[in-house]
Amino acid sequence: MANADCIVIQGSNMAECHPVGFQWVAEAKARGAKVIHIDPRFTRTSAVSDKHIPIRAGSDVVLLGALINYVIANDLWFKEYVTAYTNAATLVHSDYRDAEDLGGLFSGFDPEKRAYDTSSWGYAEEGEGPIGSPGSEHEHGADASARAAADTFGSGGPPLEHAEVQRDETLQDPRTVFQIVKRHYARYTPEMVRDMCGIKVEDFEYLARTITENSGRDRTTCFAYAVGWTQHSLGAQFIRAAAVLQLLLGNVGRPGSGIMALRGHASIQGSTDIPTLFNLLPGYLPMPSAGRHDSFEKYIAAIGSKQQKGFWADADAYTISLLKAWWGDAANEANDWAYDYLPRLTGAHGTYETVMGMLADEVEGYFLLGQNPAVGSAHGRMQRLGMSHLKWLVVRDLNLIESATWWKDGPEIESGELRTEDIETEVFFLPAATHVEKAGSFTQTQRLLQWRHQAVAPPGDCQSELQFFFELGQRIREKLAGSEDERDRPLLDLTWDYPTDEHGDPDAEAVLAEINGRHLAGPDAGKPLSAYTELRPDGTTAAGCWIYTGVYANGFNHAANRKPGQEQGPAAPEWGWAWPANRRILYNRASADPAGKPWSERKKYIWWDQEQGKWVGDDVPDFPVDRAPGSNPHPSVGGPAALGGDDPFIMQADGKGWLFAPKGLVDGPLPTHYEAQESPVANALYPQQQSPARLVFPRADNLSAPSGGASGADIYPYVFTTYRLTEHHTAGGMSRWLPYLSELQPEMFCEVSPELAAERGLEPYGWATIISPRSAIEAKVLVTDRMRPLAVGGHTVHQIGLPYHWGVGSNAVVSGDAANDLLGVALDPNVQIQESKVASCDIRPGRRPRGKQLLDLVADYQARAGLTTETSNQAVTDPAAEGIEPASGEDGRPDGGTG
Amino acid sequence: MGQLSGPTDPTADAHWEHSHPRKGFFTDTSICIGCKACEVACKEWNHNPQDGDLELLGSSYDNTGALGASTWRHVAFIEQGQERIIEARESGRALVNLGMPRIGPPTSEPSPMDLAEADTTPPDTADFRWLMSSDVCKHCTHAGCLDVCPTGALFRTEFGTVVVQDDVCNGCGTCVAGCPFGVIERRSNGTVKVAASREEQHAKHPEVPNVGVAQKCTLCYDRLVADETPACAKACPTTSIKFGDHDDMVETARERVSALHAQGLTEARLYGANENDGVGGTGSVFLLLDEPEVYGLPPDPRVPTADLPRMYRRAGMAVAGMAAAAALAFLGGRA
Amino acid sequence: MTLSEFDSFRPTKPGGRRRKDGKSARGRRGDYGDGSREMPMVPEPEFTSYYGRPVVKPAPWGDDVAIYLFLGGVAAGSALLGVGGQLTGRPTLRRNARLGALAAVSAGAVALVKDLGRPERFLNMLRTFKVTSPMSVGSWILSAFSAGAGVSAVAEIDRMSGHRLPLGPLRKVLQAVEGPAGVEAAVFAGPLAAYTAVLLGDTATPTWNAAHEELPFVFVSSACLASAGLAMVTTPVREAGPARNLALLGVVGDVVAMKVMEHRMDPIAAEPLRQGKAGTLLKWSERLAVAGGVGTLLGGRNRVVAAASGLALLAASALTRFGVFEAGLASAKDPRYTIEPQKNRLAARRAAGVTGDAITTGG
Amino acid sequence: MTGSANGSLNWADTRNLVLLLQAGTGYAPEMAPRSFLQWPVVRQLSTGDLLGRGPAVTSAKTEAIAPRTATADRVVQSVCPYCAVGCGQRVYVKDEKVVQIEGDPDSPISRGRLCPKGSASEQLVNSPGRQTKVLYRAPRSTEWEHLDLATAVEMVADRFIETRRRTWQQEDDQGRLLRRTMGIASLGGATLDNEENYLIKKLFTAAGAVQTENQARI
Repeated sequence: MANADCIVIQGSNMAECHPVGFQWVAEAKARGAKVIHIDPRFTRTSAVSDKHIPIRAGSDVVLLGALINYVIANDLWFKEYVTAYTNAATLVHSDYRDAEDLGGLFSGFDPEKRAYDTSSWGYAEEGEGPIGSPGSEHEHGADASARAAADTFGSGGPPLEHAEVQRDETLQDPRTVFQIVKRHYARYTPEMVRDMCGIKVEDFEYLARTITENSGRDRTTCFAYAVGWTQHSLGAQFIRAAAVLQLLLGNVGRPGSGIMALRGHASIQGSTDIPTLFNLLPGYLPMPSAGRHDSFEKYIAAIGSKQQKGFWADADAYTISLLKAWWGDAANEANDWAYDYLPRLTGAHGTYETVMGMLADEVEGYFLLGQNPAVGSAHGRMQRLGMSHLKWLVVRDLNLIESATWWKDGPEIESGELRTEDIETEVFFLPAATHVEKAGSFTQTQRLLQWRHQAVAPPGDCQSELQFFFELGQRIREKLAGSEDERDRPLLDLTWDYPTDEHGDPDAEAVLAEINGRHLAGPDAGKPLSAYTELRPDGTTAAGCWIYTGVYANGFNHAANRKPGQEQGPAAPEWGWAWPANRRILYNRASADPAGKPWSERKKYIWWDQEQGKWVGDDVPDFPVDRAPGSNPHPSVGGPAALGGDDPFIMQADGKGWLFAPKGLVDGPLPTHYEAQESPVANALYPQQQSPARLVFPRADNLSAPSGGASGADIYPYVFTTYRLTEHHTAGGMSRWLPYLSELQPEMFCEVSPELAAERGLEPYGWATIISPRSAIEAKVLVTDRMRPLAVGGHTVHQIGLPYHWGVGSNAVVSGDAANDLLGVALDPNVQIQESKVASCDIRPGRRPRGKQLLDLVADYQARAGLTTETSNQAVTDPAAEGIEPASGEDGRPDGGTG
Repeated sequence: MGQLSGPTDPTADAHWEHSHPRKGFFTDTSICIGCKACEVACKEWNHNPQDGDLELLGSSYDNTGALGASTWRHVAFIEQGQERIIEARESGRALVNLGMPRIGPPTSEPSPMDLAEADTTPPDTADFRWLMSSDVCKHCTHAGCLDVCPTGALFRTEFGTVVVQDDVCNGCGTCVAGCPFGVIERRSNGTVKVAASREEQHAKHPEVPNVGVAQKCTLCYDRLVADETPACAKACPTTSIKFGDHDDMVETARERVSALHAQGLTEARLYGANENDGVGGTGSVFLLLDEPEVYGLPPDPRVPTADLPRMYRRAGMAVAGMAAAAALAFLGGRA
Repeated sequence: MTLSEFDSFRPTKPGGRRRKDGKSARGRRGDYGDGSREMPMVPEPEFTSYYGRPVVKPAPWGDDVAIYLFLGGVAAGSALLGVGGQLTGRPTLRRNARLGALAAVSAGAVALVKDLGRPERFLNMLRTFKVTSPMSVGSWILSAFSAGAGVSAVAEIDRMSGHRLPLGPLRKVLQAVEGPAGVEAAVFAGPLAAYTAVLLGDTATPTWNAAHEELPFVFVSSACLASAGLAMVTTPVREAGPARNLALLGVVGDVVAMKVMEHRMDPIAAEPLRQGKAGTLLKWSERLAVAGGVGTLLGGRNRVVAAASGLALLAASALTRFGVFEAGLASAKDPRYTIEPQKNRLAARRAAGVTGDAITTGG
Repeated sequence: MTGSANGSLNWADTRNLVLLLQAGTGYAPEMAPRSFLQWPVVRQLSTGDLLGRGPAVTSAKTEAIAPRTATADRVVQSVCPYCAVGCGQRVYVKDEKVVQIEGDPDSPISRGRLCPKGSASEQLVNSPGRQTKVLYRAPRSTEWEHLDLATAVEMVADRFIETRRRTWQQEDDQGRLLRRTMGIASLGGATLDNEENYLIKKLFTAAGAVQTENQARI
């Protein structure tokens, strides 16, 4: 980011949530870069930015779409970059219908399934059908849309049967991606931005001018985002919109460009690379699903066909190496490398579905490992009530967080919904070791693995998770030792023999070595692998996580590299180790023009060295190092070998950056603006109000507020958004127990504009109660000009800011009501993330009622708004206008064609 | 013998034999992001107890309040509308047109930049701004606290900083009144009692060290001795707090403020960089974006000891008057 | 906000309330420095501060220090009366004055030590002799004075108890040194009375600092009238002539000095002297002083009237000390008394063309 | 009278007089262990610091001052546990106890700097509020009770196996292999090490517990 000429921070409050990372934005600003912060609130980031643009929470796609429209309409897009490196010229199949045609829907929407059959979005092919996904020749519409559901995909590159696409280099054919994008965003005008986002036209002009002036050959713009974008029912599309804009401006793969994901936790990147997530295996391989991956061959084909370009074609090598790492000799060619030892998914089993499973008494045991759902997850009340249905709960944390003490002093005890004596749940609190009491590696937000050495032994009964789970695994295997039951085979055949030190703590480096992988046969059997290209699909290699292969190359721990930054170049390759292959900027082949020369001297990064016949530069090239720029292998070769000289996006099935995503997303190939699950404003762009494919849970304990001017919307007239403060950390488990941090921000508060305060009679630094369809909380009132009422959709929209660090409990230094209690559960269909950045509420002065009256207050509001389980949960807002007749099957919906 | 006011080298005034360049801070509030890392790093390094009442103070994001015995760094937050910004820009422009305080040998600086003709139309004046500034002890050239301290607990270190020796101070408190910036304070055991119900689970809350003793920022004297950067300056994410030799800090401050003026941001001004001010210039130099009192800083501080000779003379006259009155009382007639 | 079941009974806090010493939680001066529009308060025109919080810190002294100021004055004056009685042959006046001096100075010293943050380290006061520290100079004056007053008073006590004190050979030394000790105490009496004024003057507390020109005269006069008052109470009229004279001189000095002080001080910094608790204290101290003076002048010869006047004068002196003490603390707690006088003084210098001496500079 | 450098006073003969005086009065406040010549008033003269501002008034403790980073037994390089920037940290240890955690100047990411949370890492480790004992709450009980660690892990293992057996699903209604249990779930991982996440995912997947989730989802 330090090399950027313009930095747009949107969907993030970087100076507060990533303060030390913000030094690089300050560095860029000191060199003259423009910093623009787009956020509903004026925050500490805005205080040091050149410009703060207040935006209505949830309307980001309108702004980004308008920027895309501005760039195309004014011919400011980076022509050579876009034609060579993106799929702008690729033709899309004729079956495809855009949102412009179907009132906000794309072709292939099935109202019953509330999901799309994405086959109509495929590329055009020599023949007449679209290029489908491999292994999907004879599938019906219903299966296709089920298959499209997110849980079938690892988040790696979506597969295509092959990469022989039709292209129109002149970009004139109406079926080219470029023309489709142009037509899709034609109605996203500055006036639309003014009406939907509440952003003045001159502010939009300033933003558009600043971005476009700082893009092109000589200058780059960088976007930075965090959960401000992801925590929406349309979250994935927000990021996609920025990706489309940045691709059009040529701002990907170059120094000071790209879209910087500012992730929230010390190793949240690590916990998706080696995922404690239901839908992934290490290295973004998908968890097998019943009905889709019933055999090993089907599983491998679903990930990537051998004919598609890019490294996903070698998915078999990665999977087999993983299975060998886990089950050693028990995984052999005969039993499909123990593929059937893997459990199967039957749909989405995200944390919110799991909590609903608890409420239905389907879940008996729950482990909380350094997470505080009673305060951190959306719909806190549902989380706590869910846990009261458990048989046993194991909480491993540093402090007695609210998720461990809800049965004693939680809000439901106070409101009388739960009685401690009636709660059956057995609770184990096992103290955990802090980051200095255990060795291990974190993966930070730039994919950099950094090793932590153990400074001191853990005190008292504290244990690291490594030691606890190693011991738990040993005890379980001992108890099942004699079992002949076939279901216990995977546990008994597991490779679980790690060397331990005198305290019984397993050696973390041994685990890292297993993750890195090693040769199993051949001359250097037993030696660590040094690159994922060495993985073989014949069982001669084992690797716990293929993208991490190389971290333990030559037998020593690169994550522990500590060559001081001052003694290295800016990329600092010898500090820690970045996956994959220690590359620091991904897709950096794009920092050179199709002929291999840098776009400009100022933005030089990777270029083709003719004499040496390889790519050289400041970073590890993210490209086959000897692949000449001009080379153009025939696509049918498949795999990495099929990557042309001008295919920088080596993980995409066609080697190109995707403006239009034929596969991989379930709610639309192009970002399209839909209102949030709860919004006081009607969608002015399309009849379709909310995202049709969003996941909703129509339940009595998960009601939603009426939106878009429907009756009852005035009962919850205001928009609220939740966010972090720099002094606290997420649900407070690591900050509200520390006196030094607690005294910096001691009390829960809400931020309101003076106009709203006047309208509702809120007294500065007095108390206020905020009521949502799920719950009501109290907070001190900060009346400030930093919150602005916005003129949106013809009326004034007030926004309320709520930090979410506080929780009700008696153990922390400071406690308070949890903002997440107000949130309902409405999820983004691609990744199942909840919508916590925008919802509707009401606010009134004074403290909240105690005890039973609290429930009455919430119920009274629900009644007055006339809420039912159907409110705001419809999939299609206006079937007639959107070409969807539920009964008949005319053209709008290809019913069951091979499509 | 050491001066009581006016520009001087405080270390030499205190007759330190081995020469260290005077150390100091330069706090550039224009790039402060108000993260309070300095407050926490300082408290953690010096083991200062938590001293808040754990309640919102009603001053935007500042719940620390002010500098004190257990708070040696305090980040101030001020939210301002457009009219206030324009006023600050005007008062800043007036300051600049007063010209640089040109006393002593002409430095290599260019002649004072005459802003009259330079284009100082500000960029699009923001209609709102949020000032943040990390306040700290000023380590004055002429330190009111140091001069009035009767026990020699406060002393001038070889680095030109002012430090309290907590093993000597008997808590007389005269330094608290002596500081024109209201920095130093006597520590009471004002720590909030930890919630009673938590007593049984953990160790008793650690007792408050150095109760009754005057406490303030030591510019990390113990770290300077080992040639390390003070904790707050090391932690500051945007180097809003810069640490180094005092002269370099003043130089950096001057360059920074003229750079801002060149951009039309005439509200920027320096605080404590002028060695001819009431305290002989300060060891911690600040770049502010508004009048000092908006940040809670005195507009024209003056070390009280500067007038001490005059006070002694007046007291002498009073003593003479008293003696005369007593004599007169005895010699006079039998009233 | 720790959530407890009693929270609902706790009324929402009306406004700023004092937190711990020195940091008032929130004073709403209505300034628009903090951006949030204050509903009811009309913002004062040009005065801005940081949320109404103090700029300087009040001295952390309790009433013990005010008591010391008073007792110091009494001791000083009594020592002078003592040496006067010694030289002009007034044995009763001498004895009472010397005993009064020792009693006052001992009680004063105890009050001082009690007010220290770390009383057990009181001897550190004599760790250095710093001429820039009125407290240091004062400590040495107090020690020297106490030595002399102590010796002369012990001699008196020895005589009163008929030489029964277990002095043995030292008695002769005592009697020899008694006279010079009395004189030595008297020499340090003046400085003892005046140094406390410099102690208050040499601070950043607005009212004390602004009054540093005249405060010594107020304190010295107050010392005279207090000690004279004590003498008039303890000593029969016959020998109390000088005390009466001293009382009159003290009253005149006190009243005049107060008036001159309030007149020549910066008008804003002088406000606390006329407002609030300090204002009442000082008003009453002036009335009592005048009453005591008149009582001494007219009925000084009558034993009862003299004693009454003496008490009035003692009270007057105490009230003066407490009044000045309270005014100073009040002036430190309100930022206006620090900011506005300094802004005026800065503007005045600017107007007079002096531009090189401000702490805030453009470059 | 400006005395020359410390100690080169030519009053050698006065020294024993001074010692005699000191012994006599027995008066020696805080500098009891040091000679009478260390009395600041004397040093004001000997060092020429007449106003008693610097070398004249330093106490023994001040002159021996040293930072605990210099007196630590060892320094360990680590990474901050809070957000995903991954700032480098240096952990100073003395007598097997963490005495200081501050930024690591060598880190090219953070260059020795930390945010308020990172700076509070030492308190995160040493805070009195931290829980270091195993606690157990029996069903329907209103209070915690203590439990030793080995018993607790044993009880968890038993419940794990028992729940797994009770909620096992071998196949779905169409006879397709499932091989899983929906009775066990886990939440958490973003604050844990890669190695810990690896063992958790490996163990739970082998046991068939597919509902493992973490903060990346919320």
